[in-house]
Amino acid sequence: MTEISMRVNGENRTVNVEDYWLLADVLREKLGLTGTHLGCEHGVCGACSVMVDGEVVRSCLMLAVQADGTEVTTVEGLGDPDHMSPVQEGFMQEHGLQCGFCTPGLIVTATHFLKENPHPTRQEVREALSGNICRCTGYQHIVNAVLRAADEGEKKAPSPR
Amino acid sequence: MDQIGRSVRREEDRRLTTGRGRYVSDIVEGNMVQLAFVRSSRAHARITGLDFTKAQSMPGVVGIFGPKDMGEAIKPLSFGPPPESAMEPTMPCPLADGVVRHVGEPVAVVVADNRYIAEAAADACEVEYETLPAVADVQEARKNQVLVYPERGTNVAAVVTRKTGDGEAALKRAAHIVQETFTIPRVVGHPMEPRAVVASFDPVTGRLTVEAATQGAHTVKMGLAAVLDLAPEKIRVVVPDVGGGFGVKNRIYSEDAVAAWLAIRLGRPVKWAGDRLEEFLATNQGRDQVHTASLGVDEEGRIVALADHFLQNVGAYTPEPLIVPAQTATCLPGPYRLPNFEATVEVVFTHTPACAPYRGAGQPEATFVMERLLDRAADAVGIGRDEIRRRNLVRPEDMPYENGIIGRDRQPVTFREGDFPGTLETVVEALRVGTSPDDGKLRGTGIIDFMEVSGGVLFEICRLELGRDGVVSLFTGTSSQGQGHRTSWAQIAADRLQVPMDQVRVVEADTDTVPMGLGTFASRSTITAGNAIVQAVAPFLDKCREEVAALWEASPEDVLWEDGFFRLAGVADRAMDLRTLAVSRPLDAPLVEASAQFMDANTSFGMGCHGVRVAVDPETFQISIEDYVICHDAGVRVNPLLAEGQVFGGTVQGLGTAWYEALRFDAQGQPLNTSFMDYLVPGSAEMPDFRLVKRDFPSSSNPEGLKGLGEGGTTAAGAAFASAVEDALRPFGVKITSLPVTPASIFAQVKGGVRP
Amino acid sequence: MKPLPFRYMKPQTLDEALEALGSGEDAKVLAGGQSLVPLLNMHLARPALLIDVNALEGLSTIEPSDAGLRLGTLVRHQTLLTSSEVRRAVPLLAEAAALIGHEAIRARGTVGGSIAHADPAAELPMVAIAKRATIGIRSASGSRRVPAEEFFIGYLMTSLGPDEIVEDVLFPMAPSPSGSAVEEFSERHGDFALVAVAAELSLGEDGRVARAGVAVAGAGPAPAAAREVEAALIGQASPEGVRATAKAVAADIAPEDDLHASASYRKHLAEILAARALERAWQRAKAASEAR
Amino acid sequence: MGPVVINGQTTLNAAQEIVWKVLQDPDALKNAIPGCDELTEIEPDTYKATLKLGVAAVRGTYVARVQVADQVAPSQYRLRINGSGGTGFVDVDGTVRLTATGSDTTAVEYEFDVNVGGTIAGVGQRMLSGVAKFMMGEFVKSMEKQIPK
Repeated sequence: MTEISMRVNGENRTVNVEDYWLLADVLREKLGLTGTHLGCEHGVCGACSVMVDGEVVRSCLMLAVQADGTEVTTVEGLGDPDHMSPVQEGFMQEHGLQCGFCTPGLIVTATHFLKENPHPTRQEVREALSGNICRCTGYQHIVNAVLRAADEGEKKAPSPR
Repeated sequence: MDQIGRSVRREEDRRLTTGRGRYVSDIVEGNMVQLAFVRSSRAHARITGLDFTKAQSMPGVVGIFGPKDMGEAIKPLSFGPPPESAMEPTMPCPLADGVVRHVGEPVAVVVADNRYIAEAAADACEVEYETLPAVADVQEARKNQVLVYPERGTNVAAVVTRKTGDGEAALKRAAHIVQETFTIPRVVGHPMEPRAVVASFDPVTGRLTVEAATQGAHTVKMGLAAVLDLAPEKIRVVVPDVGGGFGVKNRIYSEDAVAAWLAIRLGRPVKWAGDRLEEFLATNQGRDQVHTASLGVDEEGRIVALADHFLQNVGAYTPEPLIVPAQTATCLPGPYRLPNFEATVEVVFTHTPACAPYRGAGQPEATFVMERLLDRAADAVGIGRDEIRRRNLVRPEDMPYENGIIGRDRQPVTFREGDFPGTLETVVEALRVGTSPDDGKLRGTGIIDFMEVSGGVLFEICRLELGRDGVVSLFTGTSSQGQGHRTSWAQIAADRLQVPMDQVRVVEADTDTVPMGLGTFASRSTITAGNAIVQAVAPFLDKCREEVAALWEASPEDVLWEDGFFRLAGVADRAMDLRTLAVSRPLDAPLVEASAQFMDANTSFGMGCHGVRVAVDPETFQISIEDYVICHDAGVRVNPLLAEGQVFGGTVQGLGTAWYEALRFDAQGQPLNTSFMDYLVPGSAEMPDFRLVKRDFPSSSNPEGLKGLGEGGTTAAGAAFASAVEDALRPFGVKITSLPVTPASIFAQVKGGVRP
Repeated sequence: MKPLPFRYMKPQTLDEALEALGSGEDAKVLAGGQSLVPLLNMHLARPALLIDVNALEGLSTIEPSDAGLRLGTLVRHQTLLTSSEVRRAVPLLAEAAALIGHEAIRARGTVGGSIAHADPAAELPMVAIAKRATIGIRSASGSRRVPAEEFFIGYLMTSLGPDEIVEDVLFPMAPSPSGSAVEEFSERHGDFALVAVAAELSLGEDGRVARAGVAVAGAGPAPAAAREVEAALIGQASPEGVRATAKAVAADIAPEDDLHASASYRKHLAEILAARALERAWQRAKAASEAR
Repeated sequence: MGPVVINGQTTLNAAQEIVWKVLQDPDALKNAIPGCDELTEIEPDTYKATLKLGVAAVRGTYVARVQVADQVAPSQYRLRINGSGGTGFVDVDGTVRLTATGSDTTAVEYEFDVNVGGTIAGVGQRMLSGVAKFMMGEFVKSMEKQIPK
């Protein structure tokens, strides 16, 4: 057991972890942040994406002990049901999710992407999200959601229904 | 307040987008233990020894159990007979009883403080096998040299025939006969959330509570009652947020039974949260058919006859041996006028995981075969691929058109509404728009028709209950894995009750709330639950009317229901809405509730058309989709945005099978690509933006005109993609007869062929 | 899919790391973890000790010198993409890095990790071979440099000893004017390449190819140097001539049939991709030459 | 895809009788089988062994039964290795044939089927054939080294 301290979603958290536990499991099981999902546990599906020190990482490919001293942002830290972030709002408005299991990873990835590229094209969005597998939506509404968030709701998104 | 037809946003999205969902794997209960299964590494073997010594002593291990420990509970899993069951299901025992029949079959289970310890202990369990000969390929299995069940003497589990007109004999009268062998691969459903279950037992009440990631709460309840010999009323199954289903979560599985058994035995809450590898090995899979089919047409390309003989690999255990192949046989004729037809399917056991209904459940296979044959026939006759379809589609003037084949509702397949040729023209026109750059790539188009068979499978119950707060609770046995039922069901109820949507609370898939439910599968939920909701409204309002009458000391006949208000006939200022009624009732007044059971006796058929344009690199054979037009008759669209999501998502899942997905086995039954690195599923960069053209025809088969639409995209995509790629590759003479269509598979054909 | 228990250490100095690595315990080095952790999760790797080298000082540097561009073992893939130093000195690296997985992978994955893992389809080992890079290796008993071509010996197999660590990779700079290009074929965006080709050409005074480095990934148990192609390139002076040398690539590679592609398809792809990479490299070299 | 088939031949500079003896010798077997730390005879010509197999980071421990069978001295025998461990199993079955090509030279021909199952088969396909060939190469090289000069 090793004691680690992280700043998670703006709060200092100290927790004892086994050295071989993945960051994803520590977030989920020790810190109760179950918004981060495990879809494949081999770094392909992207459901477990979180931000560590501002970079998007797969939390299934990082040991929790490696996150000691870092700043971690999970989907819970981006907004809450009453104060959704533009990306979260975009997903809701554009029906960018169905079962919602891949959604937290996509929202984290998209949020980071829009910070780097605030005015992307559709294809740029598609490429930026290509490391996140969604099995339900067919991606089109997700792309709409990200573009809507990029434009904060108006111009590039498809016409309102 | 018209709610039906509005693209209402889903309330659950506030939770799901902010990480506040509650999936089974998120559930934590005090004193909870977690499971990991020891799974067979052999496809076929006798288990000659289990040694848990090393594993048992690991700190944090609570116990390790083999089949002998389960005693009476070691018997094949079961659940109610499926609607079309000419054959008994062949189900596994919760833990393999002496013999394993596919890689990944559970052999023993580890209970531990957490999943890390459980996995490490499972890894340390030693299983001694006597390896037996195995067979994985359906054509090999058909030879009966290696038997999955020696006592049966054959691997052929069943033979099913569908026939109309002169059947195969009529082929002789055709001017052109095209014949081909088609292969549809084994694919894995892969909802993003792997299967999971939490079971807990209350020794005081003797009740078992199970939270499961399932499509059918009652299915799991009845299955657990059977395997554990418990009275059904002692079991409650509740379904929290579920991360996708696609048909493969519509069963009871060994892990459910083991978790429930352990919860009772240990008296502690038990969680099993499966992982991706287990999803590859231990969740029912789909497709895996080989067809040899012939289509005969006359000089003008009009269909004379279709004959098909095909094999269905059902794996080693099969919950519903006939549903998929029977549906394929039924759907082969598609939306066409087809006077003579004969299909025979042999259902074959192999040493592979169960192959069972997966999104489309037989329809994508049928559509692929029929549409490929039509493409061939068009070439043989020398007419366009769209033209041959134009000449054969059922026309409005033919309706109701009965094609003579008995469908899953046990009635002849009957097309009652729609304008099939009109739908085709719409897509042909739409696809014509748009140009391609002159970049040396080969381009081709595919335009195919399909049918979406929806509903026609038994019943659902809807119960409406007026709460003290005025909120109407709506209970059904359906189960949402992303379809957004909470929103759609509330829309239907709010529409008919004339209340705002937030005055309806939908409670789905809790076996304590409705006596029975079939669950969500077969594109049936909107039709079956939707009609049940509407049918529950009238008796519910009648009850309310009686209550209002009592309050007003009037006769119920004088209480009218108008625009969301109860009014007293002839008294202008007497009005009361549901909320006022709820709070006005005396505390000791009986509950206001009403139920309706809607039996969906008639299948609804939605016709659609997909048009695709692809570009193929003539050197590498890399494929890209440049345009994709969809027209999909969805009947009455309760929520157009959610409906669109189902169509797009379904189509991409179909493109998965069309373009990438195939689970491969070696001759010994070892699966060879059980990771997302080697089993590819569609990603965002390659998938197209779909253009949806709407032409909807309310169903004549149910009162509300509803149709399902979750499977049509999956049904159509493979045929459309194959047609377009083949069209693009005409200079190479490539013939696409199997899926997936990969650059490597194209190269394999081109290698021996001629370059343009 | 959770890692089996192991001991973890995060040394602060290279000596400390090397000492642990040389202790005889079944140890693995953890850098970015993008290849190792999936193996841990699947129980395919079961080390007793994991040595996390991420805290080691001085291993994340990018140093240009006369000898070339020296990349510390901990330089992240994403840095290769964004560093102007890298783009200027070894544009091939920047172009190849853009093809590595997805941003979440590039943010963690390291140069040394990719080199030491030696996946035959990976981009950086291929570029190392095309560039005739040398791998700087350290152990408790000393250091050595190994040419990339001798370093990669088979599927995930390298000449790295169990007590050794990759310290840096030195990419020699091409004599100018030069041009380079990478071509990669994968079924989906971000996947490991089915086949990839990296090429760099330098032109002589006479405008002909004077020096060539070509390597192929995904077409054998290790990334391969395309020596036959390189030889054929010398003296070429036209895009057609450069393209035509790609035919020789078949002699340089030995792919096998696997789940994703047949050996013959891989050979076919190698030839097509080599032709495309060479033509682009040629055009860039030509442009560089004209700009002088 | 079936089993990985590995075959090859080599010529050793020793008389056939000597080669035969070495190839039958449990100590030589132990030294030659990759990752084999101990080999215990459990019945005649049958041994129990613990094998550490793999390359680089990919390694697993397998409890194995090693069997030498169907001996036709001094020219041919069958070698079977059935190993199983946490990540699956490895079954090797093949025949080694010796032919004297001179008084001090012997041709050794071998053909082995390697069957791998379990997780490693499902997630490690890309590497299996290469790794199997590599290990068989190691086996042969090690045997060669053990022939007395």
